[in-house]
Amino acid sequence: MSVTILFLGPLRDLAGEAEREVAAPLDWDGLLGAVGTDIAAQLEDERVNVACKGKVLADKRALMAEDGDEVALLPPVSGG
Amino acid sequence: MSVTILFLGPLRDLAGEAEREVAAPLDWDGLLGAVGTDIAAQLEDERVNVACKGKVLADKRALMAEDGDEVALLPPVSGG
Amino acid sequence: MARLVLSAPLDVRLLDKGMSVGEALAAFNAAHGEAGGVVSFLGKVRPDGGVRALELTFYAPLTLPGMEELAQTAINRFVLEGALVWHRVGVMTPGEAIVLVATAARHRRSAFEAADFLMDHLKSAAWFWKRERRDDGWHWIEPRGEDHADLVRWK
Amino acid sequence: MARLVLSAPLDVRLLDKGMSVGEALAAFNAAHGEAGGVVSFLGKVRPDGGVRALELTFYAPLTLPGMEELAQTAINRFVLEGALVWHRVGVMTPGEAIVLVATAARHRRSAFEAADFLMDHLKSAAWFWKRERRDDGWHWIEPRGEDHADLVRWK
Repeated sequence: MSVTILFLGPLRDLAGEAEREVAAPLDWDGLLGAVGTDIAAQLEDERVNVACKGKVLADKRALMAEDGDEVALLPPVSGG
Repeated sequence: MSVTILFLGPLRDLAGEAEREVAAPLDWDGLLGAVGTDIAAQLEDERVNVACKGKVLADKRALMAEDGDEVALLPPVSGG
Repeated sequence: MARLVLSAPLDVRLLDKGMSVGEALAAFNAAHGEAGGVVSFLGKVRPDGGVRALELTFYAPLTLPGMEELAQTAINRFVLEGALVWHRVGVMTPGEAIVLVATAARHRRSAFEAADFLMDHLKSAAWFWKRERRDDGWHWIEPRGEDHADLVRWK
Repeated sequence: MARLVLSAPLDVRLLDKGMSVGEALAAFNAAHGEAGGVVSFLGKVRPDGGVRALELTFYAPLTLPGMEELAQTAINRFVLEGALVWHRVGVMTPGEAIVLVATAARHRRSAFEAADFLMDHLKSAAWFWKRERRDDGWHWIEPRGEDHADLVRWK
């Protein structure tokens, strides 16, 4: 009964780890509560995207992750 | 005591030969007379250039070729 | 040396080690023998600003599918005969290739524009995160304003 | 295979037989290891319109010097680290390379623009005359209006 949160790019440094297991189900408020205040503040930035099950959410605030889902936090990309 | 006239590109077909030896010296009127009426008509086209001793003449009508000089008739280029 | 075989019309790859650029371009050229024009772009790690190394991270479920979609968009928009889009991930040192793009089209203008389009999007609209190691450690790179301006050209 | 050595920053050649494109680009890339971006353009004879062969003639005292001057202009204007400009002359068949251009610069935009600039000028402002052989014989090619329009972009 868990969801895996993945921290990409600079969010990984901020989180201090690459991923974290949290209890399922997980919605937007649950996510903000699970990641700590620094990352929660980043998530409010419109340029930070959230993917669930490998798909970018059109509305990240509508997140609803279930058991076994992977939720990826995607900061602004910095190109190749 | 001769000047070599070179026919480039389509002018070669019109001349029926790649080059022709004519008496030196050779000025613009002499050139028009030496190349035949078809090529003389082409030479009046501003897009047709004339080079003497390997340099394109800024004013082809100021041509003054001397013994041993090469005069090249350059039709519009058609690129690579 | 085994002969490199590309998939056509699209060959899109994420590579975790160095690429043989001459071989890739020779194979791309051979695969598109009837194209009038072939354009390539090779991006390399520059040694300036005290950069010792560069690391690109990616997110597997998004990065390669996003590159494939981008390449297909370029093929349709610029009427290409083919496209190659290769991108390194992991740690690279100055002089190493980061990205190789090649486009084949009937006319040169289409091939040029498609390569330019692909690069502008790879630089600022593909799922990569970049950091550089300098003498004082690793630094995450923010997207440059110039890159966003480049992208707006294609809207 | 003897290793191909290019002259730097400029390598300008008129070639009377085929070129090894992959080898040339690998050598150019190696010669400009510190450039952030390398762009290449390869133009080939297209098999359409019933073209069996293409012949390019040139005038030795003007053609190569003109290409060298053009390449030097591109280096100055686009602040290039290097440029390669190779052009075939003589008779070519469909699929064969006619022209290969490569540019190396600090930033990709300069490399793209310089390659585009070089090609536009080679296509309509270099000393070449072209004819095509079709089933009914040889035909001289007139410059296309489109090529002149391309050239005006750089004035």
